[in-house]
Amino acid sequence: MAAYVIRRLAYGVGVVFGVLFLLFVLFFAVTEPDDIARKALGDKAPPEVLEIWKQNHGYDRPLWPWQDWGDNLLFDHYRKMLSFDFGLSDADDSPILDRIRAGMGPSLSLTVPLLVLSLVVAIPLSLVVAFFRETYIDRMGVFLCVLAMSVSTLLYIIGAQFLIGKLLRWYPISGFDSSLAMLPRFLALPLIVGVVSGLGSDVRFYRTVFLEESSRDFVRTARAKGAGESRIMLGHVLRNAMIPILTRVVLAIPFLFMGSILIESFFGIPGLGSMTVDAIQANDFSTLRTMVYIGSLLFVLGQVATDLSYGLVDPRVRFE
Amino acid sequence: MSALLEVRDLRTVFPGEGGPTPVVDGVSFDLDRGEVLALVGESGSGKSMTAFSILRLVPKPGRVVAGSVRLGGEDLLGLSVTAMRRVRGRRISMIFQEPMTCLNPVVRVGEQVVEAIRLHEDVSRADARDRTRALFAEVGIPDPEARLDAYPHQLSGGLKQRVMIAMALSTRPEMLIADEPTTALDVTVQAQILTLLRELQQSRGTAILLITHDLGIVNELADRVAVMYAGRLVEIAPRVPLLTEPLHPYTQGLLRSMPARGRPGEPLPEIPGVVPRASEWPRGCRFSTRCPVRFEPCAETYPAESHPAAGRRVFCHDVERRLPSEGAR
Amino acid sequence: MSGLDPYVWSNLVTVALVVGGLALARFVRGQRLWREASVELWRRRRVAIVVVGVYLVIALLDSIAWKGGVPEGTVGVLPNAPLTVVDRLFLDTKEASYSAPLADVEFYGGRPLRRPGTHLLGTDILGRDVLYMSLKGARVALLIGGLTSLIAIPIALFFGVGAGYFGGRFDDFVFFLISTLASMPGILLLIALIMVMGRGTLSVCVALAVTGWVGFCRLSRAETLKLRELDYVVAARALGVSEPRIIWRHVLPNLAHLIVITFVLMFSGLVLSEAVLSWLGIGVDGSWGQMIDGARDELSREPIVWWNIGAAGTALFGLILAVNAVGDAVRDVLDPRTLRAGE
Amino acid sequence: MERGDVAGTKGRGRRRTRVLVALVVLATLYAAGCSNDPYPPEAPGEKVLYGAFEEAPRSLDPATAYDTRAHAITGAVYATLLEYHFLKRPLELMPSLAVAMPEERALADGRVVYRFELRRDLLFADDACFELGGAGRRTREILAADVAFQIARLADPKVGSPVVEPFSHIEGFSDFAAALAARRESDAAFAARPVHEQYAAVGGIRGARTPSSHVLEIVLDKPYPQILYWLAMEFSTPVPWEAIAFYDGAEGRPRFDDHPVGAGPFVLSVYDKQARYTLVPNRNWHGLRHPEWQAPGTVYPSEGEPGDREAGLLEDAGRPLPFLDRVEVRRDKESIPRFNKFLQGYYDASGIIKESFDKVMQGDALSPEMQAMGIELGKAVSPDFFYLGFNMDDAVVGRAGGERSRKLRQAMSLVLDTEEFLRVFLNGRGLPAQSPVPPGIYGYEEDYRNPYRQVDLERARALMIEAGYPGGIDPRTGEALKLTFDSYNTSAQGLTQTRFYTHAWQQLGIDVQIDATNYNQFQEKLRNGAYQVFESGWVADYPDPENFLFLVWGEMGQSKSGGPNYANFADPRFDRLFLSMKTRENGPRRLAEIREMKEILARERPWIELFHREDYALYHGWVKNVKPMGLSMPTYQYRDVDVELRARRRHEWNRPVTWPAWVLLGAGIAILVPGIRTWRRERQ
Repeated sequence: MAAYVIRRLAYGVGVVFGVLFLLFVLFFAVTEPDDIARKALGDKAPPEVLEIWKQNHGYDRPLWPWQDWGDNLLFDHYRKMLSFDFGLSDADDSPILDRIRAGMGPSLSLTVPLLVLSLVVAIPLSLVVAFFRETYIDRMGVFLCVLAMSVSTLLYIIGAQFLIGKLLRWYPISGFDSSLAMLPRFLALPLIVGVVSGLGSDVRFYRTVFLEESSRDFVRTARAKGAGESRIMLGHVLRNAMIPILTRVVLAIPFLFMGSILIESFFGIPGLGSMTVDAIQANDFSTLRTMVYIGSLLFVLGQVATDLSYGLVDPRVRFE
Repeated sequence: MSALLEVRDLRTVFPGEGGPTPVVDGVSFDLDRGEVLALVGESGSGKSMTAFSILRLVPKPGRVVAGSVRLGGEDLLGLSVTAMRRVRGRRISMIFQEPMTCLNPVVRVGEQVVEAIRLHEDVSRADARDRTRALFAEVGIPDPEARLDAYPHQLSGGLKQRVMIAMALSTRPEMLIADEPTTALDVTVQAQILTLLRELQQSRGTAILLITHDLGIVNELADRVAVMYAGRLVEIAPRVPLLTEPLHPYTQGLLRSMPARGRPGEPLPEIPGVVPRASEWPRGCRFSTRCPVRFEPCAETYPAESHPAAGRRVFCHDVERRLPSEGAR
Repeated sequence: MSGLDPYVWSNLVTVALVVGGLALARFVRGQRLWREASVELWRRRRVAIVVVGVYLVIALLDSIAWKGGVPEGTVGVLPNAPLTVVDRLFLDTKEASYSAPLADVEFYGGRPLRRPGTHLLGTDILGRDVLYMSLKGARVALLIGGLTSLIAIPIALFFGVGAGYFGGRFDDFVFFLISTLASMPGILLLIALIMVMGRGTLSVCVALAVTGWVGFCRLSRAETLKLRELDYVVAARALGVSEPRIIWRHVLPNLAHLIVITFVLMFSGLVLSEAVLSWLGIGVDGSWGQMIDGARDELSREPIVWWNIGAAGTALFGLILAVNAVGDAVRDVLDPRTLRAGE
Repeated sequence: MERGDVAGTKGRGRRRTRVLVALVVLATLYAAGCSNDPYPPEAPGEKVLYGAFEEAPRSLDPATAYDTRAHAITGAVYATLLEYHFLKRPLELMPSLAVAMPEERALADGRVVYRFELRRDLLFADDACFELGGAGRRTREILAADVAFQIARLADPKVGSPVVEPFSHIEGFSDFAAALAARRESDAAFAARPVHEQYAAVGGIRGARTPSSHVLEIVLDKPYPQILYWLAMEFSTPVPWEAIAFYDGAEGRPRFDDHPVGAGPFVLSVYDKQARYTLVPNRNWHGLRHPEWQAPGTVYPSEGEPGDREAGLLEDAGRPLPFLDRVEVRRDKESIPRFNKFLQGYYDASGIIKESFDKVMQGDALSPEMQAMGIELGKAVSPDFFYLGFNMDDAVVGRAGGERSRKLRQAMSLVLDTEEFLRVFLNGRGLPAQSPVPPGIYGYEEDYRNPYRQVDLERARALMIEAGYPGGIDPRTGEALKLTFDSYNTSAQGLTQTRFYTHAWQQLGIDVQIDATNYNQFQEKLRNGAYQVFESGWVADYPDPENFLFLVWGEMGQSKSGGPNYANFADPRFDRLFLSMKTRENGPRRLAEIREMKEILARERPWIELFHREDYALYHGWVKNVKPMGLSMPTYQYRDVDVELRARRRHEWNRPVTWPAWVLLGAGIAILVPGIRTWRRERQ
């Protein structure tokens, strides 16, 4: 088991190195430091201005190791990223790490409840749909799912703000407050939007999983020994379906830290998602680079966690 | 004394392109207490569907549309879902062909048997577990205590089938449906399982509806044999006469193609052609497309039942022709 | 550049696509399997297919452009600019500001319109005909979905089939590449790529393709691994048939249904992604996403201006729904696994 | 799913029911507690003013902060030598930290001296940085040297203040900057020392001297009366050297940009750029420490302009300031949610967003609906000026193109219909600008008509032909003339507005591409000359035409000196007139000069004048003492709030509509019930 984890992690490290290399190619080789500076400062910026800017951001070295083995951007990029020294934002020179720290809390306070709530809503719903398979409820459910999937998230957000926030006055239209008393109020609308907009594909996915599991032979066995439908659904089907569900969930956990880009910025939640949007709008390459890197890191960890969690749910899995 | 199970004119259909397609079509037979009746036929002949129809487990969208299934005089097809659930596992148990997939892979095997017991009897978990341990020992699982906590994938195919049998017998049912119980197993294991089934059947007096395509197994286990072809019963008879002097051309073909009967050095004779699909069944005798002795009425009308001897029933125009007095009745 | 004008290129590409489409149709008719599949598809999803067809026709009409033929002094047209059929249908329809569908006067203030009663879906804040804008969105959406798939699927096939068939180092490399790309958060990678490549239709499509090919690559690799071990492939290899020929004759045809399924299922996701990109200000000009983004504030107007976001939203929703419906059916018809599960 | 519990029959159902009941109760509680109030409850009787901001200011350093966003905070946190009277119009200066208005003394050599005397016993707000002056110290007295220090900071090239030009009227200002830069260049050890030591070592600015600890003398090279306006702005606030030395951004300390230390009526107690900031009264403010002084600006004024008494603006006369216990400002990026929250009573004041104009206004007054809500309207043409500029350094549209480019600019100017723009985008809330000088500023003439700002498509087309672009076709390419428009508004709304311009130019056959970036990047573009056509605006710093006409003064050229003359316009005649007008008293000669300058601008077209905004501000009935200043000066200390009224109204306006929830629930049940019934029937 330990050997397996180590091997798995080692591959993960390889992947992270690969990601870093891709990032380097994207942000330094394709878009050379001169380009970044020019993007930040304008196309016709005089060379001296560019130089100073590059110095301030540590971009004033040769790109590749063979140009200068001691001092080059590639090694520097790896060294900084791996030591979590993310440097300054290309847009406003603030330290990126501080902003990530500050944004993590709001992001998590949105995404964690969102994940839990999505599961709590989608799984029972899809169980119901799967339970009533081949009836009008199933057909209607599937149709509604496709319908729901065909609506752009933007429309969901705009609609919810308009309807629930403005017309019905249930919750604040937007905003954020980290105090425990106020948080639920602000999160209500983003959570509703998040859950509803994902519901279509979620329910469809879980329904497929449940149907697949309920066509298995052991379900027939359970029926043959006289188990009732609800017991079969909850005791046998759901329990086996936990495997694909868990994969999906565990894999999603790392991304909770990344926040939700659309929802955060529409509802004014000062998390990593809004930060990313701000970075995009400001052509802030260094922040964006950092976010992609962190995302990949989390993804790799998530994959290892998924593999390990298989062992917990599925007795058939053993780690060699 | 009436039979334990009386199946009459059972008809099960699946919706198809051109209307409902029958997979079991007018099947009738009895099963006495403690008797082993083998249901024989090629794959697709409807024997498994007959079994599922008895337990009302026909997979959707198929359904039983006619006939009756009486267990001890009570029509199972008329029972409520809840009442039917009390029949399944308690009065009629079933074991399946694929022990690998028929056990829930994420639940310990002991637990699965315990569930079967506790579904029907109000016993504590501990008691149920004790009973399971005893059952495991009874079905010949070595080291039953340790095996209780094993997961299905940790057991061999033979052991899994023993677990299935233990599960099926856990509530002392009057009747067991065994659907190709040995097909998926190694030859040596097959023999063990058959022996086990025979022993259990004798010690407990459980009636068995044995579904198989293997006449060898029939020979070893069955008291009577029912042969099915394309959803229809073609011949039903006690084991010995059926195996020694089969009457229906299909039964004859089936027997001829058994390896044990062939002579060394000669190719096994086989029945020409294939079983037609349900949508392509002829109007008359279902076997008429492949029958070596077919004549005019065969393709047009379905043969009536003939009783060539006591306890024997055949559905064949040729037999009818040769037994005019019987056929006229 | 001494080459041809962009619009001439666009015309040529359009013609090529139409010819390619016709050739494909001929091929489908010639093959029993595909013919039956398409007949079945038509039987199941008649309406959805017709809807997709309508979008296609609109996009085609908006793809063929030529210069000239515009009366002198037409409002809202640059001199000497190539115009498409759709452009020409809506020549000279620009008003000053909002007007409701089929209205005679402006929505706010009630000034008379230049062309009263002709704007089926009203006009937007700058007085542009909403129907015209919505129709133009069709081409953009199909371009995004189609072009991206045209880039992504061949790449995925090349790497996936190559890795699955040849294995070894190449497989290791491809697998590593897939893991690496898959581990980067999709939307961020997408944004990064667009920011690096600059804004514009092509770079949006390339970026979507780069982030989108991984899934299909994985699928085709796995499928090829299976096909490779099939008896007739092994036999062909044993008989000394050349590898490219085996891939061409035995592997690719068996992946064809997966290609079709992937194409259809990928399409709607791509178009929806573009809507998000539009909101981030890096979408494709003239897309429905941009229209929705531009019109979302109008929902708060009093009295409310609904036709703008309504038209764009409906156009987008209609296409996605139709494609999703067709996609479901395509999967059911072509994927034998689901067929078996239904029995 | 509990492990190994596949076979529990008894008790299981009951447990499940209990969990279900608990969930339903929880959900009901959540739903019942649902409210759209975005704030935690205030302390009883606490007076809180609620506001919103769109984006955090880049910097709160009073030396560099130069926009309304920043002034909303710096104006409350920093105090200045002089300030404006809250009620009197035209605006009138009065002493604030200074004991009295300065004595003005003209020297024989043309120099002018202003002598300020600071009040005694003024303290900075409590702050950790004062530990640098001794352990445990939280504050210290404000001295004249602190003002001189800040003026030196303005000169410091490293600080990068945008107002170097007006302050360089101070004697020795530029010399100081040059000397400082030179020492830093040559002496690395010097450059590493704290800045206050550097300034002292260089010897300070000659013209900002402190003869005694509480006296500051400002010496100007030549007369520049506008300097007093500048001394009423935060640029010249006293800044403690400790704050600069301490807040360097190192070792987890914030930067001075984000951590103001001042002497104003409020302190910034919470500052989260992403989410909110909070101002609370500064207990070291002289108004609170020395109410007995009755100093101007620390008690509510008892006189104003006619009409103030009727408007209830004098009700609080003589009461000590400030009235508020807290100012709570939340970030709200999107305008629509922001306005809706205002309508729900959660922001106390708001502009009118264009989307809701027709709901809010009816003709010139508030709609009955708004009046019924007790909302009040403040309306004023603000002293600002919006324009589209041409970069005169550009080869196509700039001066290099000579006559040809001028004709192109004239043509482009002739097709922009500002009236239409205002109607479509601003509900007519604005005045089409004929010149940079807005109403209310000397030199504005109501009947002046700029000959190139009257829409005339025919004339514009003719000019295009004269310019060598017949029908908009660029003879070099044979295609439409291509120009780039640099915009700093990336929102969809902004893009639409920009398209209004490009559509207008399309009529001339010009193909104008839009390049939208955010504001900071736009600034960078300007700094680097990478632009062709751009949009910009100017809000007055002080009420003088000089403050508008300097936008095209050659010396202010962006490419030349980094000044706000983004058009890089430079015309010798104009510059001469400007310099002479600048120091002249208002009168016929000044007016004549201004007129001639307007004519030059009309002909040369370095910009296309768009409009002067008309500010419509909405206030809820519970907000008291609101009077628009025009200039960007926050006046939180005068503001008052009727807390009870607000609580009552908010409650009234925000009753949630709950029936749709029940309808939804009912629909869900209605969908499921037949299914369950069929299923149950099958079971029998």
